[in-house]
Amino acid sequence: MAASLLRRLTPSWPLSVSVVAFWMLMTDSFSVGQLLLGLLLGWIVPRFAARLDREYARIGSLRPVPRMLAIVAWDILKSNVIVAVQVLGPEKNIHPGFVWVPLDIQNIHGIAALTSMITLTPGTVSAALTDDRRYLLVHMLDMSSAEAAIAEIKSRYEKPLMEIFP
Amino acid sequence: MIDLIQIALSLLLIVGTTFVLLGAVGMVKLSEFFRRVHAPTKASTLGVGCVLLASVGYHLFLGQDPQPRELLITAFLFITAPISAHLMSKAALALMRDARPVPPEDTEISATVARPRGEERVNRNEERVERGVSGGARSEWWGEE
Amino acid sequence: MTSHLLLWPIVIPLLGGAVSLFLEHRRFSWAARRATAWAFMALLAVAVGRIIGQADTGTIGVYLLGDWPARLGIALMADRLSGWMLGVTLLLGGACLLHACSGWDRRAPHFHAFFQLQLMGLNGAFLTGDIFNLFVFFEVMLSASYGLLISGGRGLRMRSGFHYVAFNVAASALFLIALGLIYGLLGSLNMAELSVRVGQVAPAQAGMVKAAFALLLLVFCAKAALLPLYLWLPETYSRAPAAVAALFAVMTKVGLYAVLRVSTLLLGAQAGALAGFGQQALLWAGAGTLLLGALGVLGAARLRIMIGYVVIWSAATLFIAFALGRVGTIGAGLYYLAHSTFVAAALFMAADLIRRRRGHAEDDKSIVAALPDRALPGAMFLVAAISAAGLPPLSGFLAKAALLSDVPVADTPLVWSVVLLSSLLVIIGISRAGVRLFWRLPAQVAHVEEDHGPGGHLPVARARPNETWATLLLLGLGVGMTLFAAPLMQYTDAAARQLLQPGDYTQQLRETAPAMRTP
Amino acid sequence: MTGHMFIETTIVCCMVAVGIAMLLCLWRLLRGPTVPDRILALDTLSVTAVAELMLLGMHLDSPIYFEAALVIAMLGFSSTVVLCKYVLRRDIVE
Amino acid sequence: MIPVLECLVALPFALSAIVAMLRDGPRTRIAWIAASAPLAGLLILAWATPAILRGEVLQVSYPWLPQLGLNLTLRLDGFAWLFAMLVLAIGALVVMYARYYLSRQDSAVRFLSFLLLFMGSMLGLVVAGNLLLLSMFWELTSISSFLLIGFWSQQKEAREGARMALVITGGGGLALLGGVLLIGRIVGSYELEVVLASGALLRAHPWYPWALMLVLGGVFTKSAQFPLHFWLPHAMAAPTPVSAYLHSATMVKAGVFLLARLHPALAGSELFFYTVSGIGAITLLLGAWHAIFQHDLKGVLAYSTISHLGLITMLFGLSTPMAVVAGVFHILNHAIFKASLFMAAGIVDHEAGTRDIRKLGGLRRLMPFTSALAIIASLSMAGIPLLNGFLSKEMFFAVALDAPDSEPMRIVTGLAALLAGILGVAYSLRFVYETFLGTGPRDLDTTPHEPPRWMKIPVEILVLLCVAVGLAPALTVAPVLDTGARAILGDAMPAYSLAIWHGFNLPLAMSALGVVFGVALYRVLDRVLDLHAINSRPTGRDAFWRNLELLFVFGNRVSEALANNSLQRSLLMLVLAAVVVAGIPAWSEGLPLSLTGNQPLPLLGWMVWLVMMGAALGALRLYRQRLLAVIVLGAAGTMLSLTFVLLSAPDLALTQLLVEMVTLVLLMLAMNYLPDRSTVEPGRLRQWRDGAIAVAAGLGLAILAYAVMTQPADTVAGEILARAQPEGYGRNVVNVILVDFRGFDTFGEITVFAIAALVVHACLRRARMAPEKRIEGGHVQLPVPADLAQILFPLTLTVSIFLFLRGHNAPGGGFIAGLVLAVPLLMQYVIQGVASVESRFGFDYVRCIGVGLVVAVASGLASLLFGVPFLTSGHLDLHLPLIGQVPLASAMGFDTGVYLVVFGGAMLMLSMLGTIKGSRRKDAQRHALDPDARSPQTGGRA
Amino acid sequence: MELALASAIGVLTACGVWLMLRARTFDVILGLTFLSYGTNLLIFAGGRLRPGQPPVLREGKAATLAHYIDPLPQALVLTAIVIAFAMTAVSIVLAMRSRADNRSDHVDAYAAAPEPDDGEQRKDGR
Ligand code: NA
Ligand code: NA
Repeated sequence: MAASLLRRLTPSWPLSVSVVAFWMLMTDSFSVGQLLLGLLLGWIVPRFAARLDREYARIGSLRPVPRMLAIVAWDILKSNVIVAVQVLGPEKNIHPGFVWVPLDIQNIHGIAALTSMITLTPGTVSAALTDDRRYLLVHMLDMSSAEAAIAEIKSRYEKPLMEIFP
Repeated sequence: MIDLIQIALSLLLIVGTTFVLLGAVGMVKLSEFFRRVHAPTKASTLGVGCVLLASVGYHLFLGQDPQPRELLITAFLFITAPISAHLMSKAALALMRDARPVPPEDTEISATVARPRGEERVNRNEERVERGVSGGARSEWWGEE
Repeated sequence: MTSHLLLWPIVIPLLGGAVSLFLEHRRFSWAARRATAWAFMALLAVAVGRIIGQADTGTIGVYLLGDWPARLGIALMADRLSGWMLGVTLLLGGACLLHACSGWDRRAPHFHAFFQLQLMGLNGAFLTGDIFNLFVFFEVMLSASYGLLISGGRGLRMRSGFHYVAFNVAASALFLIALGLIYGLLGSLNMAELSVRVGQVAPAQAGMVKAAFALLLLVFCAKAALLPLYLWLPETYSRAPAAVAALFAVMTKVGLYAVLRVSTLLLGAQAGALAGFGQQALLWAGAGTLLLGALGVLGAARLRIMIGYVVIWSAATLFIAFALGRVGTIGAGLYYLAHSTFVAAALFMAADLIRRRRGHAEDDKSIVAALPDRALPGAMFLVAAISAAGLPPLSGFLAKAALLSDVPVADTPLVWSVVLLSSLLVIIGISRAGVRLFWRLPAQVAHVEEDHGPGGHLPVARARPNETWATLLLLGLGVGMTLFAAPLMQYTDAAARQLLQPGDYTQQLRETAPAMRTP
Repeated sequence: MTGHMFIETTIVCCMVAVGIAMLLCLWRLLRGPTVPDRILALDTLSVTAVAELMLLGMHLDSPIYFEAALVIAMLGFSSTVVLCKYVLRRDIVE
Repeated sequence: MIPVLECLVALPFALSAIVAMLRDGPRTRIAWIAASAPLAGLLILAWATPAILRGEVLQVSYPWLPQLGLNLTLRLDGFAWLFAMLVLAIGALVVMYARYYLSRQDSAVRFLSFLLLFMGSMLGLVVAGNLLLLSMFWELTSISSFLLIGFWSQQKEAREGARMALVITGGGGLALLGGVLLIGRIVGSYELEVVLASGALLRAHPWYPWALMLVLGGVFTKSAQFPLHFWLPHAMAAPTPVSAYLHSATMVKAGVFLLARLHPALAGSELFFYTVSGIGAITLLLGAWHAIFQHDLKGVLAYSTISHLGLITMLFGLSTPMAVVAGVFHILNHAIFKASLFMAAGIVDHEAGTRDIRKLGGLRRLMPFTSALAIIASLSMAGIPLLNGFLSKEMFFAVALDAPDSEPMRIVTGLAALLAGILGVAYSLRFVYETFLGTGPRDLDTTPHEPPRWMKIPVEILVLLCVAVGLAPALTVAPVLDTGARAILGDAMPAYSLAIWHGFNLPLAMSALGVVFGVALYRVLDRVLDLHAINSRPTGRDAFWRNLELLFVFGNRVSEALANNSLQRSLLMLVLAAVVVAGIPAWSEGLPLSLTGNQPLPLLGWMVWLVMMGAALGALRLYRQRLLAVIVLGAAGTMLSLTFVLLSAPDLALTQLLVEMVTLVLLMLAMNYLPDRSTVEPGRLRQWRDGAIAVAAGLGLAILAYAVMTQPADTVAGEILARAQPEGYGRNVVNVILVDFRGFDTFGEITVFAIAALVVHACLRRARMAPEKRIEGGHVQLPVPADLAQILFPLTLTVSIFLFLRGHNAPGGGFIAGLVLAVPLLMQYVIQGVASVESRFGFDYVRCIGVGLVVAVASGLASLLFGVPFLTSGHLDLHLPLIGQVPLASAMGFDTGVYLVVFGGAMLMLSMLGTIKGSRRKDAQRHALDPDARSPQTGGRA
Repeated sequence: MELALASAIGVLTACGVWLMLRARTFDVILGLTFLSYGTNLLIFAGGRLRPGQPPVLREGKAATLAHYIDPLPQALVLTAIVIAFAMTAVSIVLAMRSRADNRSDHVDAYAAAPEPDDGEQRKDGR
């Protein structure tokens, strides 16, 4: 009931929430007027922006989100240090290379999120997606543990993402 | 209390700045594009994120203008950084003349990865004419004469 | 109750431009679009008429935009000079619009919008009393002129368009540099305010202020095509469509207007160390341009290039008139300004007709080509050429005689010799062009069959009635200027007198209080 | 301001450090050698500029540099996108 | 009172216009209409005759340009009356003659219209009572004669003759104008009355020589005096009626007319005497000598005319009262006999089809009546007794023998006169003998016979006059001459008698000698030299054309060498001029430069400075690889905005950033249609030269900037700061200035922006272009960036609205907000592709611009309703329940207009550039680019 | 600080002028862009340099020139930036059209041979 009402109000309620949140963050001070304005924008802006949406993608459960964000944040911090060492150390210790990561996730939001995460986490940069979206080309700074890295990507990131974006 | 906050924020700033610097050093030091791209894309992003957090804290606790607006910047940075990195990698792949990765099977990546030769492509211009790009400024408004 | 009169010559064409954007749809007939353009012209005419009427009484109109005192905001001001320039622009604009309504407006996208905005820019430049606002209106005028020049064009017009734009952008950069220096040194942008501040410049700063004003004058000279900055003009004007080239006849005059305004208001007698700065240089440069312009008229291979040089030549005459800085010369110069604007426009229009009739030969003098049905363009060209060359009995002669008669004794040898000599060169050049185009016809086709050009494919371009009327209107304006020379020159002399007493201008501005704000 | 002496000093030092990062970006920008390297340098330069702006905002205790930083963070990638698209296709709007 | 003089002058002009508007119809009718002008004019003159003979002066004056001293003063005195009579009478005859002379192909309407135009100009010249007015009519005669000479424009000779005449007489006219202006300056008026009365003042003035020389410049060119006489023979390319009218009777006489007219004012100095009589004497002899060697009938007459004009000039130069009388008399006589001779020559030409003396001869048998008339007129020309020419020639001899000054002078003038007489007889003889007498004609296509009756009548009348005057001068011409001469001489009028017989005296002897030696000379020349074989090169003509052509070539060379359509040249001149004009005052007066005003720059500042300079110099190094140059330019722009940030200009920084982004997009869009590298420019020297100029410009500007920055400031800005919040209702003072204090600038600025967008649209709307190079392969799929951008867009839209609403109090505003909306939308174009975006997001940007402009104007005009000026800001605090205080500033309305224009404009530009249609003819300008063979260093072909 | 800014103005202007004098349209446009950078900095400098005092009024600081930088030159520079951008757009489009129509991106390019259906393109009378 609530979900259908939301859907009728806005094409994408996470977007509407983000807009309202953005608005309230930006304004100088909290006031009822600003909140009303924010809500108004939260209603109008996504409608306007929806005209640009090129493909529709479903959102499933949001339950894994916090855990996943935490994992990612930790990964980022942890491996940044490792990369720092790699960068500052002699370059001969680096053995980079490309890896094709086969994808199971098909939801485009999910793929986008996965690519972003891969890029943001150190040691890997997602370089390209095949046109059929079945493989992701990833550049790795350390090819010695490529297999393990792929497995980790698939288990740590892709699986929870498939829950969020089925 | 203030001193503690000062110390905490200073630490955050120092860490952030270090990462920013590290990203830049990596970019200068490493020997090839795909190595270099690792450094700034995340080190700098992370570093700026730390600075932003410190800024939020500073304005909240020490400054005259207690607003956590910098969070927005962080959000935007984290959305846009992967777009940049993705595109730069794609461009680098397109310009890579040897040792370009070959797609695993029958699949294909436009404009970046080595593809079989001799394939006949549609003339892009003809295609565009056929497609009859329309809408927007090219609408029938000025279509006369 | 404030009078908003000074605002209308700027706002009316702006609205005209905006409205014509809405009418660019096949839903609206061409008649409706043109009627709208003319309606805005008529409104403009009413406003300009009233401004001239007001200025004629000697009143200096002041309009404080935003109700701010002039030193803080922007003020519009209308003295006799502004009224004169507005009137000239209006009349020229009417003729050009008429000419364009014969068909060019259909071929050039956004023509009416560009046209109205061009008028807005011109009127704004003549009305503003703020030097940075002058820059802005210069840009409005120039960008609209880019539109008019390029729209509907192709080929070499694109190249000359690029030249024109690049040159003007560079000149605008200089303008900004000058303005930056002037503001940095004098701390104001209002011209009347500057007029006072210039007189109080410390001796240590005099060099800098002079450098700034030198750059400012240089920019205006570049717009007005003074030696050595006229090089871009002939080619550009010759590539413009006729109605546009005709309208461009007033573009160089804007630069001259600005030179006159700056040299009387800011560098006049009250300017202390800067009084009369640059006048001697302008005089010599004007003399040089006069001769080189006349040589250009002689040497031009194409008719429209030649007319471009006629424009340069007449601008140079004006430089001399203004640089001499006397009531008589400035008055005669202003009269000459109107005359030369109309006549150059008429020449461009006639040249276009000739070009189209000559088929592939276009307006190239060196090619012998048939010119079917030459009576009408011939007559128009003859009258325009006589007027342009300053031959009697038309206004050019009167203006030149009035100018020469008031040259101070010390400058007489220089000015008379260059003016008279260059006039002779221009007569030689124009008569040669006329003879080559109208008289030197291919032997066999002296009485050519009317519907085939030399290539045998080109149908002979007929004069469209609107084009003819537009040209006749301009020539008629010249005749009118001749007949009513006395009252007109009385006005221009009064304008000159007003200009030479910048104190009145300053005082009027300072005495005008905002409607509700504290002054 | 005097109360925040410690963090003030840190901020000034950080500003210098970020400035050094910017110089390093310039080095890569001018050195290349490949086009993507230079694009990367430009991209990094704008990201460091965000950090610099934030530090400046703290230094002057003023919120007015926020908008500039926001715009760089939000739209700074557009240069990168356009340049990369040009490298890929020459025709950036297909 | 009937406006008599006005009608006299206006009639020919009016009829000229009427005739011009007639369609070519029956010749006779047109001729009658045309002839009505001179006939009516003659009636008017006849009406005025009694008064004129009484010595009265008819005068009317209307102010025309009183400031200048130009009045429409018409003044008919005896001399003017005499000349007007000449102009009208001969004019009427010429019209009659022309009606039969013109052939079928010639447009009578055009001819007669031009002729009347000339007649009016000439009449105006004659009766002008104001020197400026006179010089106006003077030039009008030049113009109308140009048209008449070039009447047969298909003939090269006609075109050249017309141009030559225009150049020389027009140039003379300019000299005359100068002289007149100088006289006006000396005397203080251009009114003839005043000038004529101020002779003493004039001659005493130090400018007198200049005034005299300038006036004489006009006189001598018009009257074909040596050395500018050569145009007259070439003017003979005109139809014969024109020659008869202009080149014998009237226009060429305008010069001597003016000489006579201004005689009281200008004559009386040695300078005048020697110059005028000297030039006159030379012309007299030279013309006569050349006349002998012409083979063209009209050529003989033309040179004879030159000679006679020299004679008249010489008479006025001698300046004695008797000389003046003789001059006036000869003007009259020469007009009569020369006009008839030209007409006779025209008849011969008309009948025989040639004017070549060598082919003619013996015409007295074929056309006896015409021959008789021509012979009589020729004898008059030769100065044979019983004809009018004799009378004035004898007067001339008498005057020459009585020349002032000294005995040697008298001998010289006397000998010159005698020689002139001899030569005159010789060429007259040649004219008569070889045309009408002797043997021939030879090789003619037709057999000449008498012309139509009416064609002869004008000649008959004129010849009759020759005879009548010659036989009974006292009865016919005496009162006329007396009136005319008296108008010039006034009280100095000498006593003279107009008898045929003055007894045996020296002049008579000279006449006799002249006849004898003249006949002898002709026979000798004919025998010894064989006149037919001599091809006399027309003097002056070749030199004239050669010089004129040189002038054209010179003009062409100079102007093309200067304006060679080179943008580089134009820009170079601009920069050079700027360096020079700013450098001179700065250098000569010195700049207050000192290091004390310099504030220390923090370390960060130096780093930003380093990066910016590095980027700028890097761009200089990399500019030939355009992609790289654009990247480096982007860095320089970013650093520039950082500079603005450091220097307390957040709005500038924001704007610079956004503009930088959009510029970069524009450049990249354009680069698809431009080569991706610049070729090496030839010429090291040029690069060094440009480098030196660039360094000079940069250094100069840096010095100026430094000097300005270290000077104390004195600005109005303090007041702006103080009044921004209370009266402008905003805390961001820059924005308050933009929308309020100087809102009108912004108003113009958005107009410029709108126009620029429209220009882009107009330029590309229908353009089809091939990209520079085509890269093989299909579209690039970018699903991941597209997805992220899709999330980004609504957020950026929110930010845009935020920046817009807040701009008045913090950095932001309509312009910035508009671009913040445009850039992400453009990214959608880039990432998703045009078709995808525009099919979903159809938006009419042009109308968006229009709406924006209207909104801006309307919000500005709203203040008019409150009786305050345009763009006056208003402010309203709304108190709403629950929501609280909502501040509304009218500037917001204006800013909305800005927002719409900027968004619409930017999107219009970018979408037009992004959606150019491909060329139908070709795929790419250069070639396809193999995607696998690109250089990683440049992105282009390896 | 003044010295640094003045030298920056000088270098930017010199770069701009040198590029502006090149023979290719694109280079000229680049040059004009650099020139406008220099120009904008110069106008800005006319208000004198006051780091850390942006003209956004704050509570507790009197609205005088002692506390804020001169805002007027900033408004002028904003106008100048916008206009310069507009002109850049126009010149870019012209450069493209000129290259397409006249077959070269030389600033003085002209078509060597006329296009079939093009009356405008003709050999110059040079
Ligand atoms: Na003549
Ligand atoms: Na013979």
